[in-house]
Amino acid sequence: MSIKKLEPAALNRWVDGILQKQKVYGIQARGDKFVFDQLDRADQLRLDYDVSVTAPKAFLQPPCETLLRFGEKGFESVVESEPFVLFGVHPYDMAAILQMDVVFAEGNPDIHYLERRKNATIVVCDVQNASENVFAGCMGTAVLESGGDVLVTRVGSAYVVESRSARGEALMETIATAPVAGARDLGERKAVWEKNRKLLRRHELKVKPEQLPALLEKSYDHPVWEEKAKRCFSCGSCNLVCPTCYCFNVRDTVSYNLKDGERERVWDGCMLAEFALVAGGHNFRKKKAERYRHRYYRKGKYLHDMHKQIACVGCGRCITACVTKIANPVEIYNRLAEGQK
Amino acid sequence: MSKTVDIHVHHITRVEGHGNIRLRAEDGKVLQCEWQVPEAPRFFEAMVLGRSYEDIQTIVSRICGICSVTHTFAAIKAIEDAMGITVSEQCDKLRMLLHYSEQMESHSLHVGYLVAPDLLGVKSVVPLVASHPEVVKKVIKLHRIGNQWMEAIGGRMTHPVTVKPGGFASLPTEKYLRELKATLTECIPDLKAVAEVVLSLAGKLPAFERPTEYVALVDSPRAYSFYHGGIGTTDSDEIVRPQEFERVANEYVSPQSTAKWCKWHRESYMVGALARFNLNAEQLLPLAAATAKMFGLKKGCCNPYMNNVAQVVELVQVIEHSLQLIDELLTAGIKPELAKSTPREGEGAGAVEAPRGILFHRYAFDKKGNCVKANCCIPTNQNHANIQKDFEALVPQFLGESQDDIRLKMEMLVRAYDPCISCSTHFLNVEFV
Amino acid sequence: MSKPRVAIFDFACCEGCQLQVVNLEEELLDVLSVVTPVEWREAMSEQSEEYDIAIIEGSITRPEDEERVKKIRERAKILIALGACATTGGVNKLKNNFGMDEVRTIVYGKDAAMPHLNTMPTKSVAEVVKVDYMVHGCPINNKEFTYIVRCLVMGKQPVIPNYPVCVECKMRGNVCRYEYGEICLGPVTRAGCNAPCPSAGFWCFGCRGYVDDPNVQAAREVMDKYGKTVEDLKSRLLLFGSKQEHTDE
Amino acid sequence: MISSNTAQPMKDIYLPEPADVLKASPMTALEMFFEFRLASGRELGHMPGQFVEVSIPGIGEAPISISSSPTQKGSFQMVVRKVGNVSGAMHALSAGRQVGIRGPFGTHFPVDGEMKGKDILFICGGIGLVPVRSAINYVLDHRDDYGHVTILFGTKTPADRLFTDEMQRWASAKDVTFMETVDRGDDAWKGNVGVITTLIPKVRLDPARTVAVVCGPPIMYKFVILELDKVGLKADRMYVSLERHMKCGVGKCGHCQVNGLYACQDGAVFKYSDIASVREAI
Ligand SMILES: Cc1cc2nc3c(=O)[nH]c(=O)nc-3n(C[C@H](O)[C@H](O)[C@H](O)COP(=O)(O)OP(=O)(O)OC[C@H]3O[C@@H](n4cnc5c(N)ncnc54)[C@H](O)[C@@H]3O)c2cc1C
Ligand code: SF4
Ligand code: SF4
Ligand code: SF4
Repeated sequence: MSIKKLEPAALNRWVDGILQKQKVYGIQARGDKFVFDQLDRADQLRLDYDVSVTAPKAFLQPPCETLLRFGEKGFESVVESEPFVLFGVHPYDMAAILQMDVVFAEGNPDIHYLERRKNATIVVCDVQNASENVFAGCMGTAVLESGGDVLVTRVGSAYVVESRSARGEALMETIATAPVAGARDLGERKAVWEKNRKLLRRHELKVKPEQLPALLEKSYDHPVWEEKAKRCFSCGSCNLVCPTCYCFNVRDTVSYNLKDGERERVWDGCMLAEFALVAGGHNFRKKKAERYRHRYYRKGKYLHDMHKQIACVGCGRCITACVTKIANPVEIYNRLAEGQK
Repeated sequence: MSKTVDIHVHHITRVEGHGNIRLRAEDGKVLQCEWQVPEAPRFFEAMVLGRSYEDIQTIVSRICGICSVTHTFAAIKAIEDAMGITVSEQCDKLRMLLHYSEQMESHSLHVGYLVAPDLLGVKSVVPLVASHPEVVKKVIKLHRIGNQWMEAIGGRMTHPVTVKPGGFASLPTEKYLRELKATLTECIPDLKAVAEVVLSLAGKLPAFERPTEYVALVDSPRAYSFYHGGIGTTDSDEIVRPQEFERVANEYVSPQSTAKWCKWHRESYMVGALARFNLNAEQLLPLAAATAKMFGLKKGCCNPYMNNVAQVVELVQVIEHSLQLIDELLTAGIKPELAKSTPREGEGAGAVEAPRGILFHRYAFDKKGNCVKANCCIPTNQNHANIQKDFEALVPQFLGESQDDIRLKMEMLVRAYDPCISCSTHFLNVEFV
Repeated sequence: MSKPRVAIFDFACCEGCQLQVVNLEEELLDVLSVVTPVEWREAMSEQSEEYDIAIIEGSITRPEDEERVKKIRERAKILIALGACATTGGVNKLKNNFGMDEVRTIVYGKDAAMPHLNTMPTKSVAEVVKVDYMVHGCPINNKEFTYIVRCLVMGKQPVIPNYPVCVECKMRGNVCRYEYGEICLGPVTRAGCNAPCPSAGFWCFGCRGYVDDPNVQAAREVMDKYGKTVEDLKSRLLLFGSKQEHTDE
Repeated sequence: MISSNTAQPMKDIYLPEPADVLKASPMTALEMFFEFRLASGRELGHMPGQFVEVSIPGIGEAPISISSSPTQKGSFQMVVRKVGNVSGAMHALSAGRQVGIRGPFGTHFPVDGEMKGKDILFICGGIGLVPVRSAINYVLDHRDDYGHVTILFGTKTPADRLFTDEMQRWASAKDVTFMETVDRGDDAWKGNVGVITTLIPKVRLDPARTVAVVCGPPIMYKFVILELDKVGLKADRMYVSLERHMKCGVGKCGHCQVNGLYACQDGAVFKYSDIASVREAI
């Protein structure tokens, strides 16, 4: 696997070269924030971004996608996907994608996700500027040892570009002749990693992530759920911005002949009031506090029980997105830990 | 010849809002001839009292769904006038561009969907889909372009949300402006085709003339204005500042109407496309001027039915000028400037041309920016008295015709004004001291 | 229901919702393939007293309108309230914050007593007759409208969201207006519009009415976090929420 | 339309396969009985207690239990209560029409495991009888593999009773105790009146050799379990079937979670001892 060193101009040339051949969704500025959107020119890339408004999961599990089409001939699968490059994914978001990979591949593999995933080449880029609420450092996701196809790290005024997979290697074909990153560059990159592990801690989790399942095990009746949930809008913002949330709803739409149509899947969220409502009116998580608790349990325990990974990567998006400021996982977990002492 | 005519059109169709026509005549003598507006009054001038300057346009935009952009601008201009807020050149141009989308949407709707059935002798646009599919398709296309353009710059179709005191809440991208330019350039032939169809039917417009005072915005330097300028009239050279619009409108309550009536130099005046044309015809851009010529529409025309023709001319004008504005905006490049404003005590007024004529808003605010006084004067209000006067002149001329023909002429006359009745029913002069 | 006969009626409103129906453009012809319009004053001259579905736009603001809407209800098998004026009373209810004599005087001055200017406190259609379906919004989302029409023709219950606008706002990838220190009513307002306002950089002003269980109390509690007051919040809630249950809490 | 770059097209877990309606007939005011056969002729291959997702194009999907026993070949049966869109559209079906089917999904009653050789106690409330009927008929079709069979069935009113013809057969089968109750009787009703738990003390059972299968509305479980506990039945001898909101049926959509468990994968049939401490379960 190659490791190259590129000056900014060379990086841009490389990206412009990719743009000739492939569709690229790259991180770019939108007003004073950053979003992943189709890239027209390399100089739109903003690898110095802090956090993207929407998590890159949207390119693998879009907010709304067609699963099936139906009509006279019955149902047929729709798997709409073409090769693309996702450029500039931060390590914590990559960690979240790796979790989604497990969820959609295990048991009953989901071809809609997996096809898109197969078509995606992901360029991970190490964080240059910490966002307002990031705590990936506490979650072990500030830096990623593996995962993604290419890793781009800014060292000094240049970039170290490393391929991490065959697909990444192919993406770097056009820079095969670029200088190889030397020991000094790699040393500097290591320093960046060390720095990021320390820096991406805008909130300090007082327990180790591994301890969360056991901590939650004992906290089902903790007063914090009721206390915080009083202020919850049941708006689902914390779910929808989260890179590890993937729950969905399914609905049918029909055309005017009332026969042809599509079955779509759309993002959903466990914080929404009717998420667990069944026909007949029984709601299995009727109270705000029950839904509020469920979200923390799902992130910190339930999914961990299944996949041995905490389903929070510390991106901090939920902290920002929650209008009433009650969605901060660190605050809640610390609060639970306090009681334990 | 003894003939009784008894026409009672309850809630005239294919107009915005509720209006009634009442005509009784016996032996060639008109006993009653009335244009009545029974629309439920909505009291917007009371509704806005106590509301923040930031929420005013959200409320008053709801005066009218068909000219919501214009109401928004009249309010915003009045607010900015009251608080001494100025906007950038970019903002100004983008506002004009957004404003044009509404002229495009409204005029194509009016001419294509509401008036065309009269000219073709049917009751709605639906049968035209089968009988005149090509024209209908083109009209739909123009209408859709207007709507999508409004949505792209205004944030919504109907009741725009990007317009705030001091500027825009979000800006269109240069990419979008380039697309819009292509779309508008491409639709000119369609517009020409529609104009030709209207031309072929123009003979169906009754030949009726009545010397009338016309009132519209007049800008300085002179331009065919929809957004800038003072209030001009064909009856004098005076140009009245928007801040003094009450001096023009002189609103009064008529027992025939829940909407108020207006008069200036004469007993009534007319606003709208024909008024704008009569005041600004020399300033039309080349294509629009050529279109006017094609129809033989000349400055000084006083046939109210020709208002529909003036609307066609304006459709061309709007596209031509929009293309100019887009070029200017693209040359300068879109700068990321968003709305900023701070409230201040004060009073101000705004005048803008709605598709159906000049519109005035006035507000006064307290220190916190909450509204303490409001007055809006709606184009259709300004036309109601003129419709009545036209009726009075029209009916004796055609009294010999069949009742159905008279009725159709009267309905067509009301429709020619493109009245927006629902928005005309809630206002009166508030005495500002 | 095979090709139901549909009549559209308007009361006190801006007719923007009917305009949204016109704005369907070609799709309107598709709508006409599943329903037969028998009365629609704004678009056609025909009028009829026989219809299966009555669509009502506008608020009820006069006693005679109350009678008219009751008559319509008697004739219609299904009654749909179209747009905020009909579903909640919309901005028309701002009037109810004043006395009726007061509003008449404010607008018509010395002529306020003229009989044809009579008015009563604004009511939504549902406050006068039973409403079977609501198409929320000011103006309506015409896609939602056609969805509801298709559902009815298919005999399916339309699913109208009972979650806040924030859901759709987030799906559209917006930055929250609160991050800019603005009061947005998204968290308490029923979704279904696809969040056009926050997507255009403007706050949600609540035109679709509240979700079933809006946490207005939570909204009050966070105002100071954004440098705003409860009064600021209330003022905005009033625009489309006047005299709705939760505004005065 | 699987895209071309799929080397080996994987199965789409969301793609229903067509099934023909063989029979659709009303049972009560609210419930309708259906018999289906997969259009491909393939056997459904379910076990008692499993469910399928039934699709009506344009309307949606709903999880519905298989009510027939796998011993019945060539077709499978369901009973559907009309409560909303999919169930409503199903009520408009008639023989000859098609629906989409995905599944079978979920766990099943351990008819070939722990239930074997035991006395079986079936306790069903209302429409809860529907999935349990599959197990009852399976057990009766393999009569010698099990001990004594007790069936307790409760409904709100006599009009809500399901499978009344079949009940006669069950009641008269060898070594079967069959008891019924209604919450509210009517003039014609001569049987028990009272909630289903009132039947439990009336049956003689040996907790050491009994397995209980319980299915009914959410509120029923708590009281039935308390009652079973009283007669000494252990939690690991009770099986319950839980209903939850479901969208995918395959453990992805998140709707059916019961704390950390998925009702569609870890259930819908649970051994009660596995969920006794799962707070959201009962
Ligand atoms: C494992 C299982 C087995 C079931 N077996 C049967 C059966 O044999 N017979 C029967 O009549 N009913 C059964 N149900 C309940 C049945 O699934 C619901 O009544 C049905 O989903 C309602 O759908 P609807 O479209 O008619 O109602 P709507 O109210 O229109 O439902 C809207 C949507 O909400 C979801 N939803 C609503 N209620 C439920 C629910 N209870 N469970 C899951 N999703 C729901 C569905 O996705 C549905 O599409 C079962 C449910 C589960 C979970
Ligand atoms: S729970 Fe919050 S911080 Fe954790 S991954 Fe999700 S959005 Fe980010
Ligand atoms: S973002 Fe905040 S208010 Fe909204 S659902 Fe999540 S916790 Fe509740
Ligand atoms: S902008 Fe408004 S609608 Fe969007 S997330 Fe924020 S509060 Fe919700």
